[in-house]
Amino acid sequence: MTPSTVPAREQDAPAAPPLLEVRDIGKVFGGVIALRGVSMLVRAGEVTCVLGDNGAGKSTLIKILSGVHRQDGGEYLLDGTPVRLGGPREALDRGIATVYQDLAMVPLMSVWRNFFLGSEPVTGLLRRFDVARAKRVAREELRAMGIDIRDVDQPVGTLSGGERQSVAIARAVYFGARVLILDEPTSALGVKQAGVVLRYIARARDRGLGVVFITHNPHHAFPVGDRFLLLNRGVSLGQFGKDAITRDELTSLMAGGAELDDLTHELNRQATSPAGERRDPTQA
Amino acid sequence: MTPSTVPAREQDAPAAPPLLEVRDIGKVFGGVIALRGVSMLVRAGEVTCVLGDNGAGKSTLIKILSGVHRQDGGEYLLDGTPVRLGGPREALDRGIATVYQDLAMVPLMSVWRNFFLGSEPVTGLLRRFDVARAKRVAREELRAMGIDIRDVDQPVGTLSGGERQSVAIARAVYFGARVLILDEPTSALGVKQAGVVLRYIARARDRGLGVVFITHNPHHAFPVGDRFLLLNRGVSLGQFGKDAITRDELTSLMAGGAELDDLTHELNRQATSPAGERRDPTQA
Amino acid sequence: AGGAPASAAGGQEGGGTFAVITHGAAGDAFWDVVKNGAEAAGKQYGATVTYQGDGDPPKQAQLIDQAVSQKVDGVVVSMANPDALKEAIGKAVAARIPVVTINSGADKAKEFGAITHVGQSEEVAGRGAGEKLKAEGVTKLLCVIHEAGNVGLDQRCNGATATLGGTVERLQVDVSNLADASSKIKARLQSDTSVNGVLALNPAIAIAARDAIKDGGSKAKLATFDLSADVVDAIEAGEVLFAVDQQQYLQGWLPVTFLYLYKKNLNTVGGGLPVNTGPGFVTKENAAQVAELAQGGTR
Amino acid sequence: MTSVIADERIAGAGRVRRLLIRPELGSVVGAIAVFAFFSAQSPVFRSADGVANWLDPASTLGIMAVAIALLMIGGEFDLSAGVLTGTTGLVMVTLATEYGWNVWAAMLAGLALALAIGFANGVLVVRTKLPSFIVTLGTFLMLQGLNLGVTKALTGTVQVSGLRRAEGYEGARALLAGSVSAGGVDFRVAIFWWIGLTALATWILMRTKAGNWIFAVGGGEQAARAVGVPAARTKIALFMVTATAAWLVGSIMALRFTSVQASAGIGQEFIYIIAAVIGGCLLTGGYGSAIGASIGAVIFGMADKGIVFAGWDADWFKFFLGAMLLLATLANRLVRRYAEEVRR
Amino acid sequence: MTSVIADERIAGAGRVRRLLIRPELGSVVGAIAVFAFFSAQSPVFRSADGVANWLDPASTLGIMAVAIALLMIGGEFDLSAGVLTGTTGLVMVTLATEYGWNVWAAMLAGLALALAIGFANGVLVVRTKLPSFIVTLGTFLMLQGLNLGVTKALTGTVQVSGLRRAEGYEGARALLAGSVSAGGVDFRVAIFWWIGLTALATWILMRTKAGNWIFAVGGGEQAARAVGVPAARTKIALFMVTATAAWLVGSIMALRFTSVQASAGIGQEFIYIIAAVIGGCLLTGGYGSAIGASIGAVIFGMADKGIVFAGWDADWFKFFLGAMLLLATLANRLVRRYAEEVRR
Ligand SMILES: Nc1ncnc2c1ncn2[C@@H]1O[C@H](COP(=O)(O)OP(=O)(O)OP(=O)(O)O)[C@@H](O)[C@H]1O
Ligand SMILES: Nc1ncnc2c1ncn2[C@@H]1O[C@H](COP(=O)(O)OP(=O)(O)OP(=O)(O)O)[C@@H](O)[C@H]1O
Ligand SMILES: [Mg+2]
Ligand SMILES: [Mg+2]
Repeated sequence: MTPSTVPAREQDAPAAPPLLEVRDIGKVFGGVIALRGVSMLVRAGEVTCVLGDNGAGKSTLIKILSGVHRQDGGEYLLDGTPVRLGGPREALDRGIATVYQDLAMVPLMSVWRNFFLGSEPVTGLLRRFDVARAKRVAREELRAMGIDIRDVDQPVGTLSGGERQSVAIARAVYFGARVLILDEPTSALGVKQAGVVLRYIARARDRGLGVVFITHNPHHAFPVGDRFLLLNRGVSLGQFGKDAITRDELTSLMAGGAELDDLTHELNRQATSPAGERRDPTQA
Repeated sequence: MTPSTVPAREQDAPAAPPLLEVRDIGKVFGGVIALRGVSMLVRAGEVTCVLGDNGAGKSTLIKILSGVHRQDGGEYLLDGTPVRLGGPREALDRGIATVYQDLAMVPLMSVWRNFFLGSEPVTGLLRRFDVARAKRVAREELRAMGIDIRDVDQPVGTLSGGERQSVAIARAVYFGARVLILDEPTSALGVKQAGVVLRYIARARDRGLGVVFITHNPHHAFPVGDRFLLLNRGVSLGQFGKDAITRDELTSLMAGGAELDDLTHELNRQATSPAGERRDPTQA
Repeated sequence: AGGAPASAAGGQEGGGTFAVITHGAAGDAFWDVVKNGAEAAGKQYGATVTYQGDGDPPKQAQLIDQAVSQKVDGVVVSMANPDALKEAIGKAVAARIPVVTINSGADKAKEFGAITHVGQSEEVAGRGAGEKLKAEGVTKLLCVIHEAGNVGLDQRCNGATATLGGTVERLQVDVSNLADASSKIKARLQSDTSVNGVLALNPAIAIAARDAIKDGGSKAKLATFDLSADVVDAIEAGEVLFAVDQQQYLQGWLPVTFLYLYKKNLNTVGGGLPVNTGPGFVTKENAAQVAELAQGGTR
Repeated sequence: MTSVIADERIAGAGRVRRLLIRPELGSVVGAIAVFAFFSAQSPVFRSADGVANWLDPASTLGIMAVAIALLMIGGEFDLSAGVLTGTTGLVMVTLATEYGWNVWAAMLAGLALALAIGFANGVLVVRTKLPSFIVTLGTFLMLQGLNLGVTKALTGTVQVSGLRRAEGYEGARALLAGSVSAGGVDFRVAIFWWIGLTALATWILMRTKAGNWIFAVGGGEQAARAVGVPAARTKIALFMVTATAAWLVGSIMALRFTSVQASAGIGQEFIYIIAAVIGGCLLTGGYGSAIGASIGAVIFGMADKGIVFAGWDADWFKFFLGAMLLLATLANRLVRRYAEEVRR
Repeated sequence: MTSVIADERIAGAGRVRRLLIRPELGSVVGAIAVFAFFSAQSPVFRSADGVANWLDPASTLGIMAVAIALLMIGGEFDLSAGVLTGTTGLVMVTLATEYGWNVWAAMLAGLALALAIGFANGVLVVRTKLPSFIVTLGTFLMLQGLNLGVTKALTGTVQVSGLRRAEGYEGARALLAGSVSAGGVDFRVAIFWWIGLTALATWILMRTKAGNWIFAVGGGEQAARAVGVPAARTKIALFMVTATAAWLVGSIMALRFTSVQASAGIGQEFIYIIAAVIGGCLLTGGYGSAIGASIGAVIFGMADKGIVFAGWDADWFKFFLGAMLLLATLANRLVRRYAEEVRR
């Protein structure tokens, strides 16, 4: 397996430009270089997984794609034309919906208000906020995800970690888009809920959306990913097509070695003394 | 497999009381019943996994154990004697260290200040905060976890999600305890970092600590867990010993059915039309 | 106003620089007239007059210190709290800067080394008001204080208490919210119908009190300190009995004049004895004449 | 998913508690307590006449408190609001008397100025990202200086007066500063303006897009921005709303007293904030209600006047006022604490 | 793990920017700008005499600003701090003059009272969970009433005076309110107290357990509590520190002016907060520095006195003050913005 300098499937792709493309972008926070010279592209009907260690710059990349941060260098292209996004509002208007890892919700506001925040349904002559509809839709959409919220009036701050995450995902999915960006959407979810989210991702892809999906779980990444972008300490190690990589390679790529299986054996040994272990982290 | 009414291994356990036990506890928030009639026990040298859907009440249970919330009913026993914890300080003083899912860090404070918050090392006659040592230890402990922080003076609010989680775990492990409680410590971590945390858990168990471990990832739960407490919608479905359950049973318990494998097949089919699927969540 | 201070100290064509430092807050109706008087005198003599005021004695003392640093040719100080200003005035005297005290503090002026004192104390003005109200048959008086803890206002009420003979009750209101002041006065009149006189210490409060008396259907008689166009109208309409007029314009004009003469000619007036400026009263009889002047900010 | 008919995880007392959780309900209890207390102290206080009396200052305070509450829910302060009531009044009276403008035209000029100042406040806060506490403190001081400096420069005194003789005065007065007789007692029309604005603000908060945005920019500005809420525009609009309220109150006061002092409104800005906080607004933003702020204004107005009605010693006035405030907010808090437990 | 010698992810300009990121550095730039401005306006301002002059009010303001900064970093406000300086002064002078106490004993009594009030503030805030803005507003009003009511009841006027004649006066004055001559210019000893306390507060914040706790309770109280920080005790202690500072300033003022007015200190509470905010403290807590607050006090003191030195019309004083404040904080902000970009 070798990283494709031109993205996978580039050869057999039609002349149509990708939905979204960034070339050689970087981002510096004060004295910290979070991202340097990263390129990626998002095509309709494909899921691009972004992989990398903690602090590799995945969330930073995502925030540039969705207009929260402005890149410090490089190009941002939508449908092949360079753009400068003015902010998340503009990204949304251009059909880029995002579920953020840390900027998700307004804790003091109720679930239904959060759900429709920024895209409130209006009704009547006075164009008032259609509260009844908002509550109903929020409840239904959450139930469809396997989250049975007691009361959509509950402030988001009092939801459990996974419930909060689900509201953010349900919102992004409900409002549809051309590009759907998900930053670790499944990390706080139960197995059942995570399954539902993966199914949503697959459906979105099948409907022709471009999806960007970040996860640390190879069992979540492999089933849905078409293309894998690898980040390490802020720089790209290249994009790989699904055909260019096996599940085990992916797992080992994500782990920097086939660690988890090793680990299982190691833990099952129930060693009382860690001495002589291959890598003892506490002695590093 | 059947839930053991008396905890697993109860029979062959010596007369020594468990490190920590709760009996029939409940918790109501305003009009919301988060937990009802839950019992569990934590023994030295064992890892108890708490499993359950999103919103099942896992974090609430953990917060009662660690003194953040006071239970509304039921008993809390430490070493067999009923206690009433005055707060997290008291729990810490009695040797219960916790990594919370959502109350982890003070975002504006630097990494090293957060690391030692509440247990500052002091030096000299004036008992001043030993800053040099604090910085050194924080950097070393994080590196041992596979997190190479650029600068321990960076405010925690500017760390990535996984980096933040790692600081909290490193802190709890470093300060040691008799009971170590971890609420979804691995959810935001990369495969490598998660592996390190699992190894820490195993080592803590081997050193004779009682560990409570919450995760949604059966691949993380099974290798280290000795005992599994199942919560559903705020009530307990019982505790299971490791000997009473197989890995597949556990996975299916966590998922409410062997969903993930199903899902993989389903997604690999690349169906363009979701019609006729066994469970289409968007049509629920 | 304006002009570079220290450099101007000697350089200004003959006039000199005088600092007027009072205990009145900026924008206070009474002290504003003092300021106008001082500035007019300065213009007259070609002198530079700087005016500063602060109701907090320590801050007033610091302002005097500042004037001394700037080596002005004379300082005019109102002494509502002589104790607190003693040190600062002492510094000025030690630096050979002539000091004239105004308004209150007549008894300490000489002791502190001032060349003379102009004006009379708030207490005396209050006494005059009390006497006049007594003559009008007021037995129970409401003294409306619009700035809690202000010594000058307190002294006015004390003076009225001393001469009225009846009871004097105090009421605290906020001068920056007249609707509130009006409704408080009304509340007091409604809940205690035996109150038959109101003494306002500020012209704006007088108007609020007038409305309160009218709205509440009370028969209380109203008097006030200081003038405004509205108050003069009200006096002419018989809604306000009289306004105590301390002729404070003189408390600004005269000391600057004295300092100017002292600087030019080493004159001192009255051998250091206090020069009285009031109290005068504006009543229905003389309101018409005063009206124009009040508009111009000199009464 | 199993869909439950009645969720077993909802405790019985839910409905009652849910009602009590509304931000304003605690303050209603506080208001009732204060009313009962002073009614017992003084019969005049509870008479129609007395009520009309303490409602009068509560109305102008209430108009401002509602606007400030919206702003505080949106996460910002406006310390310049109090002195702006003076500025608008001064502008209006000066134009009408010194320059002979029609009162209505002078009022419009005041409104234009107020909107400009509100806009400036908002843009400064949004652009510089300085805390609004500091920015509006700056404009507060500057306006205070302007009020005095310009008034003195134009008239030579510290107040402008004589609005009564201006053209259009009677009509404007009837609309904004007149009174309405009900059962032999005169109630100020400002009371109706206040009630109307409270209802309007409540509707905006609860039932419009804009209301949703206000809660969002106050409760989590970054998150709101990230989902496309125009945070900057929302905040600027809130500052302009506050300025409009200040203009309304300034005009009411000017029309009523026909003269305005250069010091008008100074120090009132904190009373507005106090009313909003007593009414349940969080100082940190994102939580509160317009009705609550109105009730806060009523509590403040009652305590403020009640002490006078009760005839307590004026020297101790502030002491009683402080004690009242503490007790009212404490009652508020106890009611809320019973009703909820929020985790952060 | 690979351990890198020089981390390639740190940008070159790191060191310089790191320096500028310190909360107080922006305010230093502001202070220099204000100083340069007024020095150009008035030669007296920059003379030794002039510096001694504006350092004098800056010193008492600075002592309070440092204490308030600690409290604000700890996430709370104290609006009663200003009036408490008056209360402690009044108690001291009353005891020394009306009851013939020794000045030192009277000062101790004032300290005891201040500590009691600080403790009460703290306990009320911690127990009732009401915002400290409201609680201390309550005590502010109550103290204001007490100051006036008690003073009037005891002396019949609104001020107490005559401390000069009390026993022990000279010694106490030399220690707290005297002056030190340097190069023919008298500097107040309060300036040294101020510098000493700033250094002490900085040390506490940066180099002690307690400092860590202060940042933590202000920046994330729940999180701090969860790791065992005694949040309630920390906050109560902070209120008591503020009260102690108020006592110190009250005593300095009383000893220097030998008399205290019942209205002393009212309105100062906001100036303390302003100084702390100009110096880089966040109003929301968890961030700031003691040195910054001191520099904020200097900026305020310079602007306040500079306007007088420059001889600008007193009517416009507030206007200039407001403009100064805005410009100083803006300069501060621009420097900081250059240096950092914080994500929330
Ligand atoms: N505002 C900021 N200021 C300073 N450094 C920042 C800021 N935001 C991010 N960083 C740094 O940039 C690096 C990349 O962060 P990012 O959040 O993109 O990582 P990530 O790949 O999403 O990690 P994770 O998997 O843990 O979420 C981190 O080391 C972080 O410390
Ligand atoms: N302070 C609170 N007020 C109201 N409801 C609350 C509060 N805290 C928790 N809850 C509710 O209690 C339930 C259990 O929450 P908890 O955080 O314990 O779930 P969890 O099992 O940890 O879920 P997750 O896996 O998603 O983290 C949730 O439905 C949540 O909405
Ligand atoms: Mg991330
Ligand atoms: Mg949880």
